[in-house]
Amino acid sequence: MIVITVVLLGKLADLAGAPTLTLPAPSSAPLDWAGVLAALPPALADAADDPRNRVAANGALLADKAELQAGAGDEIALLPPVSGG
Amino acid sequence: MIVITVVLLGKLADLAGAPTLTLPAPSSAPLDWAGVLAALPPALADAADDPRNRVAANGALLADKAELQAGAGDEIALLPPVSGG
Amino acid sequence: MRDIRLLDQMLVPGTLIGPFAQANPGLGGVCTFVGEVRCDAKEQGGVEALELSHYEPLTLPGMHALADRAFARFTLMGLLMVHRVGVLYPGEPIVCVSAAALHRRDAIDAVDFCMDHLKSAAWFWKREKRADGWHWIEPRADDTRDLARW
Amino acid sequence: MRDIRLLDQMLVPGTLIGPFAQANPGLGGVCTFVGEVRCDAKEQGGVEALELSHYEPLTLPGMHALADRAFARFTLMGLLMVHRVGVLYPGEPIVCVSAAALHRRDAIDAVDFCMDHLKSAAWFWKREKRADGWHWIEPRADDTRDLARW
Repeated sequence: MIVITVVLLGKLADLAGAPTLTLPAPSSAPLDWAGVLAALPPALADAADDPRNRVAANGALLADKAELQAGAGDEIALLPPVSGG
Repeated sequence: MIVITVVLLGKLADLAGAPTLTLPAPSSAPLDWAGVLAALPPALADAADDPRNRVAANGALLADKAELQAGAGDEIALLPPVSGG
Repeated sequence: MRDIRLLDQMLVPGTLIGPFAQANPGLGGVCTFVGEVRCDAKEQGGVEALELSHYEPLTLPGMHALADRAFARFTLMGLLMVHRVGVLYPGEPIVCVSAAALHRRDAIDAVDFCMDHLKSAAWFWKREKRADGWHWIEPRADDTRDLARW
Repeated sequence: MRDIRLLDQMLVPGTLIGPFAQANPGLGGVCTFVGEVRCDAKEQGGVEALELSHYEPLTLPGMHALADRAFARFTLMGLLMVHRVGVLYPGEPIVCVSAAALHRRDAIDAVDFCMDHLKSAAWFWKREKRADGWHWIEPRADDTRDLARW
């Protein structure tokens, strides 16, 4: 696989118009959080940058978005705060 | 009716060998708590005198057994503490 | 919807809970507690049967008074409180309390409150049949502790 | 007996609760909470539908981790935790949590604990359809208050 899959949850999926996006995997260094934001459409990148959002890489929550190092075949999930009820 | 009905609950019914007893209604002054105890078989009177027991007259709990004034047709219930569980 | 009952036949929670939820349209949550007769560990002498006696003029009014307190204290749409009397066997349901409310906290707290108070509000005398015969069950310290929570 | 599930079809509590109680022989009590989709007051714009989305790799493991905590904290015989996903309509059950235990307090507290923590332990995103379209539901202050109880 030469892509990174970005899974969008909640209102981020609405903004993107789709539940997933694919980004081309970088050929050299892995993609970090700034790199993901830069690769997203501007309106979606703005919303994704909300500090309340969490990020998971391959199903595991990251304690800090700065840890993100994504390569080909990885799945990144962008998780807005969960809803009250 | 010329009797007072005594309803026995819990272990008092066991001791009495029956769920109810009848006492002759006094012809003069109404029966008070001491009068009821005196009219019961001794072993049952001993058990009934446990201060944890409550007394109801005609379905109403008495705050104090000293209030008891029973006459012909009245129903007195002797209520041991209710069970845990 | 208020349904407060003493039952001298088998208590089947499924036949009570579904209709109760149906009878409270618009509810947000229903909490239900069902208590069953336990068969205690063999070492303690297994319970073969449990008999509950009640005093009609006090027991049911006591349950109604408890229901009044629950309705006054919590924001409830409905309350079901059904208690068995008579002889029961291990595994049989003995009590079912269900509360329907717009909000979860009211439903859960009302059931908790009713269960903690049921034994002191309603007069039941219980005896257990073990291998060596029938034994009256005495009041427990736990019950007082549960009441001190409210 | 442990039964933790996400369900994308109609949740029928009666079909879950009976078998769950049966699967825990010797229990003393079962507490069950069923939450339903509320139809809010007309003035607020009635809810026509609710959609729950989840993220498979996090949501179910979150429910299992919560079940682990409940088993560690309370003395339980069984725990059932079933949550709907997908589109639901007002009056439909959205969550069913049931705990079986030897003692009443464990069963009631475990259900209360699971319900308070479910929203933070399992990841669900909800949106409501009202007359003017779909609206995402934001986190609420109440949820934090409920968690502070434990």
